[in-house]
Amino acid sequence: MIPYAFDYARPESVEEALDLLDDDAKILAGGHSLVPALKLRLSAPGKLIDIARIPSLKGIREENGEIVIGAGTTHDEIMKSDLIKQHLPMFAEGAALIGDPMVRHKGTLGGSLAHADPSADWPAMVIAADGEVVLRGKNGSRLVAAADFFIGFYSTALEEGEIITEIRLPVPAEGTRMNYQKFAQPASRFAIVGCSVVRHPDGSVRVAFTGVSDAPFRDTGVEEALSGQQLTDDVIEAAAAKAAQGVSLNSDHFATEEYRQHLARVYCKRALKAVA
Amino acid sequence: MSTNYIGQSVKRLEDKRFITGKGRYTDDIKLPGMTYASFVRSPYAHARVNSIDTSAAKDMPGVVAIFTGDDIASAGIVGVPTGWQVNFKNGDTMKEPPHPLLVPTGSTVKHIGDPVAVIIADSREAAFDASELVEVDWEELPAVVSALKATEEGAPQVHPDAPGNLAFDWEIGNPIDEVNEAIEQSAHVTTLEFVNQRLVPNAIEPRAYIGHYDEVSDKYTLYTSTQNPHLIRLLMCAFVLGIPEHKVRVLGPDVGGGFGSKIYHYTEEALVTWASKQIRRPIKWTETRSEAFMLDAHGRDHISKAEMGFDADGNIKALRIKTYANLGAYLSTFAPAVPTYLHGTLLQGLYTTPKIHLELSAVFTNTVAVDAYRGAGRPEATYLLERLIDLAALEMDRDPIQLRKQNFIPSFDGVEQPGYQTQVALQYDSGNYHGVLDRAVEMLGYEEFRRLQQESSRNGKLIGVGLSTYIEACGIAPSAVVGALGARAGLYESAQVRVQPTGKVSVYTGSHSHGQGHVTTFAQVVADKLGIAMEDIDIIHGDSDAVAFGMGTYGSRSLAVGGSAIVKSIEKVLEKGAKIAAHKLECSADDLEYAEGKWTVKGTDKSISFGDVALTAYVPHVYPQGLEPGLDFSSFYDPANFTYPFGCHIAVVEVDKETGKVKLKRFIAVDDVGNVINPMIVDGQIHGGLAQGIGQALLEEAIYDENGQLTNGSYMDYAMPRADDLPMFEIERQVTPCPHNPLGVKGAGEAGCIGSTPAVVNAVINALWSGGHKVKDIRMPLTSERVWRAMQSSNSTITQS
Amino acid sequence: MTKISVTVNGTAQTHEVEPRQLLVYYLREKLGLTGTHIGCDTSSCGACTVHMDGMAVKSCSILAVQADGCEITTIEGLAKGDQLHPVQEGFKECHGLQCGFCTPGMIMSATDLLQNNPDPTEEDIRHALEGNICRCTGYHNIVRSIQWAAEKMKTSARALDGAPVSTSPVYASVNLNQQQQV
Amino acid sequence: MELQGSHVLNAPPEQIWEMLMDTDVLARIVPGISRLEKTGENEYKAVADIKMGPVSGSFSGGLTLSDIRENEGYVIHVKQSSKIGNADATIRIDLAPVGQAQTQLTFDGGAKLSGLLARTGNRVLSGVANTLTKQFFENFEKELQTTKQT
Repeated sequence: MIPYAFDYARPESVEEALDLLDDDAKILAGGHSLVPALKLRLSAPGKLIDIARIPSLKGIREENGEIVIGAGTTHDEIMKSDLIKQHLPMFAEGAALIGDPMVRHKGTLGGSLAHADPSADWPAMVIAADGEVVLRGKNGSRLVAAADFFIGFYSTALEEGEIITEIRLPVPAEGTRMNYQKFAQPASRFAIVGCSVVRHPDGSVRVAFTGVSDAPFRDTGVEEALSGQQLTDDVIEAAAAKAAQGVSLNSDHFATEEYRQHLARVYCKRALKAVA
Repeated sequence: MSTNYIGQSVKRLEDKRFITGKGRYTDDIKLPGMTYASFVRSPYAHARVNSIDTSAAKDMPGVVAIFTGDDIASAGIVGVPTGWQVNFKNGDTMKEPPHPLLVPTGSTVKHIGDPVAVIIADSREAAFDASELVEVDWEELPAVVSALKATEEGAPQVHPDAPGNLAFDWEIGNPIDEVNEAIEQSAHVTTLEFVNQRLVPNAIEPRAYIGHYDEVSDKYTLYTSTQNPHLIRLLMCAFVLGIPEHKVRVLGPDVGGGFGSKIYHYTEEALVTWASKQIRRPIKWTETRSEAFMLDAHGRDHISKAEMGFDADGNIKALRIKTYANLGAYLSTFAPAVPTYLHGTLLQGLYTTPKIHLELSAVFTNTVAVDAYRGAGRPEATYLLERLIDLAALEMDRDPIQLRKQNFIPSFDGVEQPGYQTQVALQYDSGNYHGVLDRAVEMLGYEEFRRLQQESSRNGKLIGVGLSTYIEACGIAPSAVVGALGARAGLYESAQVRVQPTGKVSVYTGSHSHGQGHVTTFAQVVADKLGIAMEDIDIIHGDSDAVAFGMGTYGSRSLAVGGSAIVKSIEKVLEKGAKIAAHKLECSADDLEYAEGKWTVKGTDKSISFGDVALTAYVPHVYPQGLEPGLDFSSFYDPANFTYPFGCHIAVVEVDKETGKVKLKRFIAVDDVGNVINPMIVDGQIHGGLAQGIGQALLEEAIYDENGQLTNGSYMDYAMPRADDLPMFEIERQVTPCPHNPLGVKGAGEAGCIGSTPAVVNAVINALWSGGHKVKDIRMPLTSERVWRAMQSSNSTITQS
Repeated sequence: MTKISVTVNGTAQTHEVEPRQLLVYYLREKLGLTGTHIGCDTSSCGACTVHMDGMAVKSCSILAVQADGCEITTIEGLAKGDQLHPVQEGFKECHGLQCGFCTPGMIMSATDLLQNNPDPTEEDIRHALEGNICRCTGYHNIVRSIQWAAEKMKTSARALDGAPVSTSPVYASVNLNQQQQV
Repeated sequence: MELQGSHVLNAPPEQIWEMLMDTDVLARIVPGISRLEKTGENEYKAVADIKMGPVSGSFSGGLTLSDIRENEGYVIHVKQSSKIGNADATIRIDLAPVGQAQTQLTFDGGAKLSGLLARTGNRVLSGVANTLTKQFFENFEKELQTTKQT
């Protein structure tokens, strides 16, 4: 399998990358999603802009009550980060469920979000954790809530000429509990259903799904059913029953719409029980 | 030093090159001036090729030549043949429509991926780029995918000269009237309608070929990732290209797995060979994984209705089966043999069933060819029997172990007791079926398990145990028998044992090795029989110029047939060696005994070593009068019968009550494959077979949509067993030697794949019953959704899911 | 064409490559390192696994230009002269390979695992092999090979500290000497 | 690939119908289609550029309308081919009045895919269909608003 010919550039900075970015260009980060698409000739960019080595896109830091993860940070780096383990343990545990070790070594958080595979793991976690995505264009940066970022199949709020630079996640208050549960497709190991739950000390709960629909989404139906409630088995059962309602459901060889919805309920219940 | 090698787990001699990256697979080979081929393939399962325009592609830089089906047809090349002929019940010859190398204009493509043109270019990239510029005017035609639907009135016709899409119909067993009567008189009849789904073999090395015509020597060389170089040469020379066989060398270098899919003579092999003469340069073609999914012969794909009749005491009285076997669009090399001689003849299983009848329809569809995949026919037969008997046990509320045991053929060694004559043509060589079953159950700790199961059930988990017993026919096969059954070739094997003057030994075998470890196992046999060190032995295979002939590696035949040929040559070496030794020791050959690498005069300490005799044979100064010099013998071994390994497999599964997800917790296999030369290698063969059989039960299926598109043609959608899908296997062996070959071996390559599939399915059904879900059957693969749906069904009646 | 400089198995290499050239083709065809294999199109099978700056990656999903300036280790570079890496030894000792095609990728993944987790459980090993498909072995002996290697690496480390070394073979049997194993 | 959807649009069926019969409007609201050229009675040449994240492809082919029922609906048949595979879709569109000023637009059909699209798309096809459906109705809403403004 051989890609179409293209030009390649490896800018040193985000500014330089933005200068190069036009209609015909694609951003290359880890490449473990893009390069297979290029090989299959599903994608035919005239130019690849390799941002994997731009220093400002790397690293994880705590800043003004937020954990800031550079878009170019790999799954493996997130999995092993002490800062993440301390504040956002779900991200370290969830990272270990992405792809395989080789994919985790190259794949990046920003790349995964920008690619917006409807079955990717990160989106559910980033949405449930109230993350924000920092998008930078030639005219400056803007912030988009993760819950608003994913708009469809492989489709995001990224405008032409923008690059994801950072993902900002509020440092959870003491006592916050979070969990990600995944039912993996047996061939690709992508999520058929992935459910992420963050329970704050004030009792509020955020629930997000991936794999279920054409885009990852926050499930306000479940959240409302939990509002002001103790997480007893009955409450969890009743709330989980509302999972993935009112969304168009995906179906494939491994899970029809009906089964997917059932799995969404089961995995929602399991994630809720884990934070109860 | 000890020369007792047989039965030892000798570490593999071939490993070092593989673990250091020095293996040499076909795609690793680069010849000077080499070009690269890329094919233009049909996106449709059935379409007429109205026209092909190659002009834009021809103008691309780097393109050397483009050939279309019209070029091939005008060269007089019709296509690749099949290797077996099966006749219709009425005696008519089966339908064997041509399988062209490239489909010509005006004709029709018959499955996705069917090629219409080939681009040959200076680089892989140029060939690939140019292949996109070939414009084909396709006229899409209706397609048919299911073997059952293909036989229905009004179904699209794959070949105009095969009406009703029937390649042939066929039957075996007792007269149908007798079987019908026995079914009618049965106290209980268990009926199962099921699909034995289509699988993709998925050797991890995609196929690769290099065709190289050398003008100076007027000789062709084909490097090919094949399981049988000689068979490819024979078919290609005699039936496809009409080129002289002595001017063709076929090399099978390291081959990255076959599992049946690399037995066949594929069109691309002939194409690169032919085309390299047209362009006078070597041509390499390496398949992509996408192509492998579309093009490599698939396995299984049977739709069956099976009925098993029992008397009031649970004794099997009759078995009646109707099967539709999907052969795909073209008849691949072994295709006609698989549902017939490798399936119908195995329906006796381990049971004393007195009346058996199989009726078979072998059907063309707009899918890629279906041919032998690990086990080939025997997994289908075993699945059918072991699902039926397990279901019967549930329906009659009998213990599945007892039900099997009471119907088992009693033990026989094939020496003191005669072989067992089945109702379906075969005569089993030797067997001890109670032995393997009893041991497997003992390893499980059955009573303990039942207690655990009840306990787990109370804790909200469903645990199930499933068992299967199997027999297979391998060591393929006596030529006279397969000839009578329609094989167009013999199924013997050749071996040459060439003793060099220094006593080193070169062995040339027709059995190609692509993972089975022949280089080690065969060297063990030779070292043991000659009493010399293994490092003094070289095993040569995979080169048609070096090896006299070979019928190839499949059907677990290498050791039983190829190994026996080696033993025959060794016997000849020792017989001649004894004459030389006797001359040197001034005694009669009858006074000599051979052991530990030397001939000794019985009762004395006078001896001569193997090395000295070898030297004498090549420097025959002091030498028996009239005896030819040299010590080099060839043999062809044609077995007296198939060999019949058997065993008992037990699976323990846990089913998630909420999701239906199946987790394989334990897998026990007790196999009897006859004598074992290298236990470590046999273990490995069993392990690999188990993984593939378990893969069929739980994960794998090639899914064509109704238009004939393969909708899961990549590893993203076709689920292969991975390390975390499987447990450590608990395996043991018993030994009932094969009575009719000199090594007493039976064959181990397919056993794991044959026994494991029904064991897993039976275990899942058992788990569901333990939870009150009286499910009759679940279609393979047992995806989580299928199991979940089965659990949603009624809890009180036995249901088909 | 783009100029790249890479260090492959300790040797510096500089070449002009097409940007679309995959690292695996660069290794196999430009450098003749054919031990790294191609088994699929979708980054699924792991036969092409190599180490890039010390980490296992899939060379079929990386462009050669992305490797510019990096250190690459392939299966050919794992042994130190005649001294096999313990993982290579483990695969031989425990019959962790049959056809050998997935083997280089398996070994590269396994060495990556052991450098991160010297004492993996069976579950850790199976999880770490999620990106490598083997069709021959059923993984049983691959898992044992890696367990064997882990044990060997631990005991070698202990030996350096002066503790006694023993690595019991999985297959207690004939093991011919190294020269024969060609 | 199944294609199904239903949505209530803020315009009476007559207006929706008019838009559905206007090829310029159709080209704007059918996701991917960038140009429609009339080639015959209810027959058009269609050019489509699909871009979804990393996946992009240029398709070309024909579009025909049949079973035309004024103000009630028609059957749209699109046949497109590309290097990555071909698509052959038949979709029935039905309009039903909702109250005085609204219309329920329902479509139901499917696309036959071939080539690489069919072979490697299963994991994502339903997601693609869902997104295309969303885009279709979003585009329709947008178009309605522009019409209102002008």
